[in-house]
Amino acid sequence: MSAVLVRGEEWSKIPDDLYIPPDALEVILEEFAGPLDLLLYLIRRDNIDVLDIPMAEVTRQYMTYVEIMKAVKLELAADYLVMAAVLAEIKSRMLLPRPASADVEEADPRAELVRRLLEYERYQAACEDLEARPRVGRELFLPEIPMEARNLERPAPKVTLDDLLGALRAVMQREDAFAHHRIMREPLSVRERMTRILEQVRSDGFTEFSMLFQVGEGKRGVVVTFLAILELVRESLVTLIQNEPFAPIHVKAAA
Amino acid sequence: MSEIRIRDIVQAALLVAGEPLTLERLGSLFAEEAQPARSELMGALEEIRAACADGPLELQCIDKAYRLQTRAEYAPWLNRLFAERPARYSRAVLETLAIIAYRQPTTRGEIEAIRGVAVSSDIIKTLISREWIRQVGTKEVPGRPALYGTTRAFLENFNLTSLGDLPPLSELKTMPGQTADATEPVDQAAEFEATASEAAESEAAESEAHESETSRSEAPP
Amino acid sequence: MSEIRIRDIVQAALLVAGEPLTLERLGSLFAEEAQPARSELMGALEEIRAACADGPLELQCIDKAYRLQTRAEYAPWLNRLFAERPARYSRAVLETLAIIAYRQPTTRGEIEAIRGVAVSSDIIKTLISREWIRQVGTKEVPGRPALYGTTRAFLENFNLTSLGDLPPLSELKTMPGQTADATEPVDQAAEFEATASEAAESEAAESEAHESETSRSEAPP
Repeated sequence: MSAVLVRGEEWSKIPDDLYIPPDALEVILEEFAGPLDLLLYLIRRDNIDVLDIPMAEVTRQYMTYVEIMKAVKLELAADYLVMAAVLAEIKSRMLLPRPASADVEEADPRAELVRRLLEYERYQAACEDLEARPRVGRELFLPEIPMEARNLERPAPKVTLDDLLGALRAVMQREDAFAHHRIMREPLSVRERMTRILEQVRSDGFTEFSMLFQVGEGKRGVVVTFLAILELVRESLVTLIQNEPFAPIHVKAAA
Repeated sequence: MSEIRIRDIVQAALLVAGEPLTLERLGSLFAEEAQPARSELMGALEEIRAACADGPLELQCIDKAYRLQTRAEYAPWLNRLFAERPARYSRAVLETLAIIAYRQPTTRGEIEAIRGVAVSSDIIKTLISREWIRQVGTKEVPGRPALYGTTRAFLENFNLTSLGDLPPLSELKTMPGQTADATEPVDQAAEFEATASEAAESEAAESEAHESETSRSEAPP
Repeated sequence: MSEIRIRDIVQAALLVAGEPLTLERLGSLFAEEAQPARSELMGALEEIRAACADGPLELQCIDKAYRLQTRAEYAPWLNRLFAERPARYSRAVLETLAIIAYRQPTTRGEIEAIRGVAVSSDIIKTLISREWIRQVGTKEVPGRPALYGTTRAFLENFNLTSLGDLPPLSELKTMPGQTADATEPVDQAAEFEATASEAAESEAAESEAHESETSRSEAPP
């Protein structure tokens, strides 16, 4: 902080006729958030109605503070000087006699400044609300509990039926692959049954043909199983053996 | 050890997660065949909220995700736990943040117009590196300035259930004789407030049950 | 909110500290004039231990420092919380699986012929380790290649009662985004369809009563 500096030589340069409340310097040094902030401070400090600002007085005070800020070598943003010019301009317009038939809108040279001050004041209030909220790390703390027996295994990918069918569609789109290979000739239930039968039969022993059929499945099951066996035979995946006519038929996985 | 209940699992997850958890994320803790219904998860959260009432934690909802946090009353003790002082931010930084929160998406130019002072890149950088704001787009005007908005981390850090949770901007006083067709910025602000309260409403509809509790726990002590 | 007790403060500290806390450190949370005795802190820890018994946390003492941690029983659920995003299967894996589903029992060679590219053993291994396919036999041709078929786990994963639940190829062909150019492939699909529906019709008439039984028994045990 440059407080010491302030009480040093710079302080003595400030004109004697300036009224500086004891707390003001501190406020200045805390750095105003901008010229509007400074103006609002002056207005509030003197209990001025923001809708009826005495321009001459406020401008004088504003300039005083700007001088002090210059004096203590605060980094003075150009915006403060722009505001000083605005204030001076409004002040001079206030001095001019108003035309008798004044347009209501044109009536008050302070209107635009007041609008900006009011607008800014709202956000200042919002800023204070925000600042007052309990904040994580300041008022609020979050639990940070270690987990016992942590074990990171990458989960298996999820695949949906749509993913699967999409992949198949891609295969089918490869026109010539499809043309040359007879994919999926049989109903899928037959294909599925072929897999099941292959799981049941062994190559080192015989499975009785009739064992492959399940009574509870009804005719539909019989048809599917029979088609599956025929297809397996056609693809040379199983062998059918019958020692003599009407003897039991045996099924054996191709050796 | 008694049987493990859904609420125990949810509670354990909230304690170890290190970030707010959505209902979806909580549901994903369970095997597919044991997946609890949404209502069961909500019920578990309610039980946890009630069970917390007597202790140092409270349940808070941030943007449809839930977290447990210590009550603000514990700050005096807990601050002694950490050597590091919480960061302080200048008025300029917080004002800029407030304006972005209420007027988003907004540009640096608009913030400067309200604050009446240049907004340094340092301020914007500070807010971005804190992950409280981010660039959400570009305004289609000459110079194509960046549009900024607040982030989820902003809601988390400031303990906001949603943007609608921010108190509304105070009424704008008008000068006598000034017409109400105020200027553009004011209109925009009003528009934002409408949006914010709409959001708050839809949020409220989703979790009426929490409404009173939530607002209580949100109020700083 | 009731009065804040020593044990609440100790518990809050243990929850948020992120590291084990010694008795000294716990004592340092309190202002000098409100410093609890060592025995009071120990009492608070005992109370916390007892209160935890019913929940997901347990108090652990590591080298004279205390911490709360989740019980090991919760690992199965909590691991899912931190689980990395599941990996994704490559197109090759999905295509291979689809071909095996529709064309089983089939060999790697046949899949390669259809896909027009080599099928690596990794793909087959992936599908076997996922238990979606398995070897169901050996084809009696030179090289004696393995025959693959889908499993019950495959049906379960895709929520199918039987393979017959998979949509027929003709439907696939006419799905949105597909050009319905009536070339040979379509004809083949149609041919397949005809076969399938003929079979279905003749059966349906005879054994409606068995319908449910049939589909159930079609799933391998």
